[in-house]
Amino acid sequence: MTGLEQLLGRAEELYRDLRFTAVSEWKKRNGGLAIGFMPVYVPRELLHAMGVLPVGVMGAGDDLEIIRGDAYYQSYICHLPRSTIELGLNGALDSLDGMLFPATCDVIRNLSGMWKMQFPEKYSHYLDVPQDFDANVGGQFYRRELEEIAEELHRRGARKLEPAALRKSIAAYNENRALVEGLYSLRIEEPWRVPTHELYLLLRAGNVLPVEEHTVMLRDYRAAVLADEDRRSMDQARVLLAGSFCEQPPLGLLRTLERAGCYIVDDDFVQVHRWITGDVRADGADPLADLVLAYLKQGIASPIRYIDEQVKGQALVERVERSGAEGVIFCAPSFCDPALLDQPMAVAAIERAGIPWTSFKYAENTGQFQVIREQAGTFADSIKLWSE
Amino acid sequence: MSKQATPGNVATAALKDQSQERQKAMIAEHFRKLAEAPERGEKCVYTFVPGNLTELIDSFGLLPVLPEINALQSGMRGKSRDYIGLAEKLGHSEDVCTYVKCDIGMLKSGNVGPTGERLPNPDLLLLSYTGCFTFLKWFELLGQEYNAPVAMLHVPYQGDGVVTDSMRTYVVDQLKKKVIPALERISGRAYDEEALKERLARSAKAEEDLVWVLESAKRRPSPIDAYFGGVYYIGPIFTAFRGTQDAVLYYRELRAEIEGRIALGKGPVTPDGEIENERYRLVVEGPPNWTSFRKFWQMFAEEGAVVVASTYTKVGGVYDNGFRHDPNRPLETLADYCMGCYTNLNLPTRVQMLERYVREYSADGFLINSVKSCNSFSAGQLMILREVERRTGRPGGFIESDLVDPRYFSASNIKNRLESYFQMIEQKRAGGA
Amino acid sequence: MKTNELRVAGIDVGSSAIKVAVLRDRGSEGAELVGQATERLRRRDPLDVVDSTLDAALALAGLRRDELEYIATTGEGEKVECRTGHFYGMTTHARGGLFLDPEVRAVVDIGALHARAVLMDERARVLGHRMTSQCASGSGQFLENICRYLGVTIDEIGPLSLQSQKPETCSSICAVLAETDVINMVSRGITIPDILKGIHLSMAGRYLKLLTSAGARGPVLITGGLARDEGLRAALIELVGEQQVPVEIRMHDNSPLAGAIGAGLWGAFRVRKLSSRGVSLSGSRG
Amino acid sequence: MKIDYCVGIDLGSTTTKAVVLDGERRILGRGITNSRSNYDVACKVALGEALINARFSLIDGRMEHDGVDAERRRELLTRFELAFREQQYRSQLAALRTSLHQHAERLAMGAATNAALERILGTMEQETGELYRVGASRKSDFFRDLAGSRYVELAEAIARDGGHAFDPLVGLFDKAILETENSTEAVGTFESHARKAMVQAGDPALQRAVTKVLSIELVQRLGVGTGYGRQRLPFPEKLIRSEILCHGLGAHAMFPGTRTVLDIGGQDTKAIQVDANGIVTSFQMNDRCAAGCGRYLGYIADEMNLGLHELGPMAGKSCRTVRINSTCTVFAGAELRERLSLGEKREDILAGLHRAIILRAMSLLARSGGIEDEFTFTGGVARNTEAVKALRLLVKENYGERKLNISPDSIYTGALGASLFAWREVSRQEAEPVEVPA
Ligand SMILES: Nc1ncnc2c1ncn2[C@@H]1O[C@H](COP(=O)(O)OP(=O)(O)O)[C@@H](O)[C@H]1O
Ligand SMILES: Nc1ncnc2c1ncn2[C@@H]1O[C@H](COP(=O)(O)OP(=O)(O)O)[C@@H](O)[C@H]1O
Ligand code: SF4
Ligand code: SF4
Ligand code: SF4
Repeated sequence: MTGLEQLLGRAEELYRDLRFTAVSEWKKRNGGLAIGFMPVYVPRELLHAMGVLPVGVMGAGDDLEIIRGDAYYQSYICHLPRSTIELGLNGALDSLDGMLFPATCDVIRNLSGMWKMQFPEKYSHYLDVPQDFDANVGGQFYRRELEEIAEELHRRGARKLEPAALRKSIAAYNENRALVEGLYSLRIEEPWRVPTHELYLLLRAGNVLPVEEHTVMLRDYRAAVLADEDRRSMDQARVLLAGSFCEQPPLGLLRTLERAGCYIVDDDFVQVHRWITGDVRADGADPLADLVLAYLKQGIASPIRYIDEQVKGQALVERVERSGAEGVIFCAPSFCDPALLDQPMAVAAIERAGIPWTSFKYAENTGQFQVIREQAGTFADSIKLWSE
Repeated sequence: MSKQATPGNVATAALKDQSQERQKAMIAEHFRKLAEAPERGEKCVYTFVPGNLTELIDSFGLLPVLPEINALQSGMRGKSRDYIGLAEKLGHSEDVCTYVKCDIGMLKSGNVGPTGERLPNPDLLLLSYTGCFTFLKWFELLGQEYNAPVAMLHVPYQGDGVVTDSMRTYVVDQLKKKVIPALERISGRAYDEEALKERLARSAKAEEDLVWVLESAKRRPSPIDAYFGGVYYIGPIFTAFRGTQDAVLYYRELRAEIEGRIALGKGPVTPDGEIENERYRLVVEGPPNWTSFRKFWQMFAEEGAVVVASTYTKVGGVYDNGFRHDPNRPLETLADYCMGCYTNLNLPTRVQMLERYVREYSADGFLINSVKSCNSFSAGQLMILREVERRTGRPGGFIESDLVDPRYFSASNIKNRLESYFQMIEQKRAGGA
Repeated sequence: MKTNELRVAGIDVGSSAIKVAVLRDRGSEGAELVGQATERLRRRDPLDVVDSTLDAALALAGLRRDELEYIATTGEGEKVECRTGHFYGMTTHARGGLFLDPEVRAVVDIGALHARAVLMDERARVLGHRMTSQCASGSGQFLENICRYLGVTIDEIGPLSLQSQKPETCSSICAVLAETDVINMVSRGITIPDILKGIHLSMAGRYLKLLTSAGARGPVLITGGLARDEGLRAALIELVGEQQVPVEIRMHDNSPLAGAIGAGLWGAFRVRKLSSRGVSLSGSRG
Repeated sequence: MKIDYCVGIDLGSTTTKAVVLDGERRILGRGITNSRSNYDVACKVALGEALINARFSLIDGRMEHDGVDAERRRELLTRFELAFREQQYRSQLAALRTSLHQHAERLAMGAATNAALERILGTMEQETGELYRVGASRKSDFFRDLAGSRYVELAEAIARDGGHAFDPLVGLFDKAILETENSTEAVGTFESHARKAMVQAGDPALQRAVTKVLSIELVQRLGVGTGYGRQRLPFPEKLIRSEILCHGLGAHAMFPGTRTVLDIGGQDTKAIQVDANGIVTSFQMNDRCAAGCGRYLGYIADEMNLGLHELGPMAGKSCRTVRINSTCTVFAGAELRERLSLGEKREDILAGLHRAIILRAMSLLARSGGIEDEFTFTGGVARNTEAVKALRLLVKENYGERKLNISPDSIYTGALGASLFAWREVSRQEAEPVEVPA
């Protein structure tokens, strides 16, 4: 087995491991707290600085049979929370000492309360990130919010939050983010080198691995694909996949899209890795303030953020241009309010820019891809037949 | 005003109480003012029901428009099917909140309001974003449609079941630095704290009477239906009138009327007559369906089921836990009000509230109407159901419908479930006896 | 054989039938449909039926298999061994639609399991599309099931529906529950034409929604198996008038063959394009 | 002699069931027929079948009374019943023939069609004796299915020989069968069939018993209805009970220790919790999507050209269950074909489909409050061995050991509950005789 295969095998294993063994092993080795977090964004730097392992929980994909989760959710609510509850109930999350529920949507918000009722002994907190991006208003509020979390975690056994440690953590995540971004850029240049289903697995690995280990993995992957002579360009359409920022599509869906003739050159997967653009200042006197400021000023445009005074969708058009995509596929989870409510505005912007697009919905456990294959295939056909 | 245009009319079909006449007149007057606003150069602010800042808006002489109420009215008037259809044709997803689609559809069909008069365009979209993330998108959409400025008020959620100083400070900061300046800009007037205080004092008075009315349902038989009837009672507090003298008078009258009913030992009035035999006392969680509102109510009334308490009547503010607008802390009280609305409470608090209602109102059971549109309400309701059942030992019922999408109101399905539910309560009683 | 002429076949592997079209394509000078065949699957393995259907169409065209320059598949045809290349359903229906009626800029393809609205330009390039979801309500299969309950054959559906006086609306979203709805209607004494028309109207409503949300305007061709259903077509036309949708619903005798025709034509297109780059496809056939 | 009875009728989306109960609340007979568009006829036929079944047991009782030993009784009764069913079948076949010819004539289909019909019907008639031979296996007990599948086979054979086009023949059948099954006359009467069957069986002890039982008058006190078509049941409103309550009470009557009931019928799945008195304490039903209900298996059986009862055993041969996430009933056929073309084995796919159905049911169960001891599985799907196997497995995995009750008569649970409600209503009316319903 080549090193690349081994690395991808490891990433896939982490992705398929619904019992989060990597986390319990980390705890055995390091003895710190592990705190789960739901999509989309939490300040992992803060947790890291306190010796806490941040663990991204993104539902359970298509491997878990939902037995009790459906007892908590009606059919018209997305799939993610029910698989998360299922994981909680079947003990898969026992290694976590708590959960953070960032302000993403009403479903995750309400899940935070359900968690409190279902698992009263565990720490669970709704992280209310501000929608006011003024440093003196929203910024102050967010800072107090983070301080409270830090205090609470400290009470529960985490190291005290120290500026020096925080600065180091910020630096560690800056490095990690830059590597992720580097792979995204490489995929834009040579999409056959970085197939999306691989890149995706790497992102998911970052949900459970400590950042240092993940950074090594990213670096090794990059070196391996650059050296791989067998990867060659094919006649495929370049598309940007938008809308999958919370509940994640099953791996089969990504493979289906690639097989139906699409190169995915930009996407919204596991956004916690890309939420902050550029580096967070790592050498400031008040690193917590720098972290807050990065959230306020360096965040990407996303359906779950209020976009003040900008034309909605403009950011997407810019991404299309940056990534050289020939079209946009809106690929959102069924019943995902933020994604689906945003879509008409994004579509309007895309159409104004003359960019072709198509859309479909999925659930993390969708098992049939015929319809999606037809749609994506047609979309790729139409781009390909008329290219040049 | 068209025949079934306002909630007032449905109820008055059976009995024309003075309070209902007053409410009708208030609403008619409001929409007339709105229709005339463009000519008279009056400015209007679109905003949401939960956490609405009616007193503040009014103190600037601005007129509030509540798109949620318009959507609800479109549902009652049988227009929502077409509006929603139109919005879906324009690319809005089938999966999302139908209030938004109903509003967009109405806008695209000429923006004719519930009284047949055209609604004015917004001069400001006041995004007081309380208890529901959909609001955010809604006004982003409207912002693009109207090209109107948006003032954002992020109301933090009671994630841990409490309002902290930090949360209050955040809201007050936003009021001071964002909302008030925006209102000043469009009204051309300076913030007048005295004017605000006066209005807040009147709000408190009306709130006092509203709470009395809602709590009258603790009696047997209950003189009111606190859900189907309740939505009419909260109308003036919810909508454009809190803080006005009209609202104070309305609630005073209403209270007197209910006192009269109590003296006569009468049950609630429904569109199909009075309920003479109160057979089931229920607590209801979740919004009603508006498209078949009357049919829906009938299914309860026919069986002698009276709703003695509901959470939906608390989305525009929870007052029965003691909160009143306090003129002495004008901005802080507005902040507390915003953060205290029902959908801004976390799930454990919602469960406690339901549990309390079941006990204090001696309910035979509680029922959840889960609406497809609203994740804010619906996500978690199944757990609420089990928790309340476990804590109170009373049977819970669960039905599903939608606010304004008639495609999701299946009368036979709901009737089937309701009948089974009532028979279950009945059987349980017989078995228990 | 004329010098510029290509002989191609298109095979549409559907979930209920295999459709084959054989064409002589003369590039910018147009193309001619010279052979066609349709074979209902009736629970047979599609791959077993493909060969015989292709041969039947070739026989009509007076051609042998090895005389073909390109065999294109569409639908579920990715697994057909003798294919030269595969094109996706909406790509081919657009092309086939344009061939059958050069004025249309949109087709609505209604098949056994799905319906899709496809927008295109004057060269049949797909500009946009809408498709029904994973739920099978309102598909051809659904109509077939209902017919079994009503004791009506597929060919009778259209004519019967046209006789309706007072169509009965069918409320169920779900195709399965609709069966019960239908039984219920019969038990209430609703006539079969009224039931069928009701179903046609509700299906038409869905398709129209697909068309309008895709942004279709002007003449639209119905393709796919249900194009044979005059009742459905009438219902569509009726709704278009009622809702004042700016489209004109059209039909062609060969509409059900549109996918196969389109596949064949795209095959020829590829041959020309590749040969202009000096690439030959011979030998790529299995 | 005269016996009073009450009947409960469960008009389901697929089948209509009747249970006849005597004054001691003992089950006299059960009847089942396929549901059809004429609800009245469906109820009548189901009741008729239940009364036939009742008389069979009375005949058995009579013979026992006359001292015939058990072994012999069983043999005689089997022979008698088969002969009886044969008569019934012949009578329905005759009605079908008339109807087929009428339709062919109305459509002016011509001589070739008539000849084809006669070929088919002639064969079917000839085969009737064999069909009801002792020990023969049948695909279904319903005339529609039995006659239908054979008719289609024969029509296909004719079409293959180039004798006649296939579609029009099937079309004729679809029309004629509707007419046949919606007429109460087509089945004939108990008495006439019984007399013929009695002669056919040719045993004096049996003849004595049959004659005796024929003279017994069965008198209906009251009937209570329930079921899917509840809004349109041919019962006065006062005599209609919700399915949930009927299933709860029925399950309680069959297994008094029952606390949780799962019912999977043709179009709906219900999870019900009952207390020690059979009173429903909570319940959940599937919403407006019929995915994963019994009808799904019906489509699959059609697709594979199997009888419903053959599905379970075939799936039972699987050793590797395929994961299936979508259970949209209408897509069932497509999914099956897709999987087959991917090279998966029939039995593995079938096992996966069964598991998928039970998984959906598990959600509803969880929603209704979980699975308590004892747990009873009712409805048509409980007859499916593979569904039961999947259920056992999943219950054990998720709730631990639970006593699982399954009765061969579980499909009658709702009807049994309804018949119990009927007797309750009788007692109530006797207590306050003023309130007799119209
Ligand atoms: N005359 C007709 N009237 C109504 N429906 C018809 C008629 N002829 C064929 N159909 C329907 O067309 C469908 C097949 O369409 P088709 O486009 O071939 O689907 P697929 O490509 O999925 O096999 C079948 O479901 C059939 O019921
Ligand atoms: N003999 C059998 N073997 C296996 N499954 C059966 C059998 N009979 C009926 N079923 C299943 O039961 C379902 C019908 O169940 P039933 O309880 O009669 O439904 P309903 O009450 O809706 O009519 C059928 O769809 C089929 O899946
Ligand atoms: S998928 Fe969408 S709706 Fe569901 S939890 Fe995530 S953001 Fe919320
Ligand atoms: S999601 Fe609920 S609270 Fe939000 S706008 Fe819709 S109905 Fe109102
Ligand atoms: S609603 Fe009916 S047609 Fe749609 S997915 Fe469910 S079972 Fe299938």
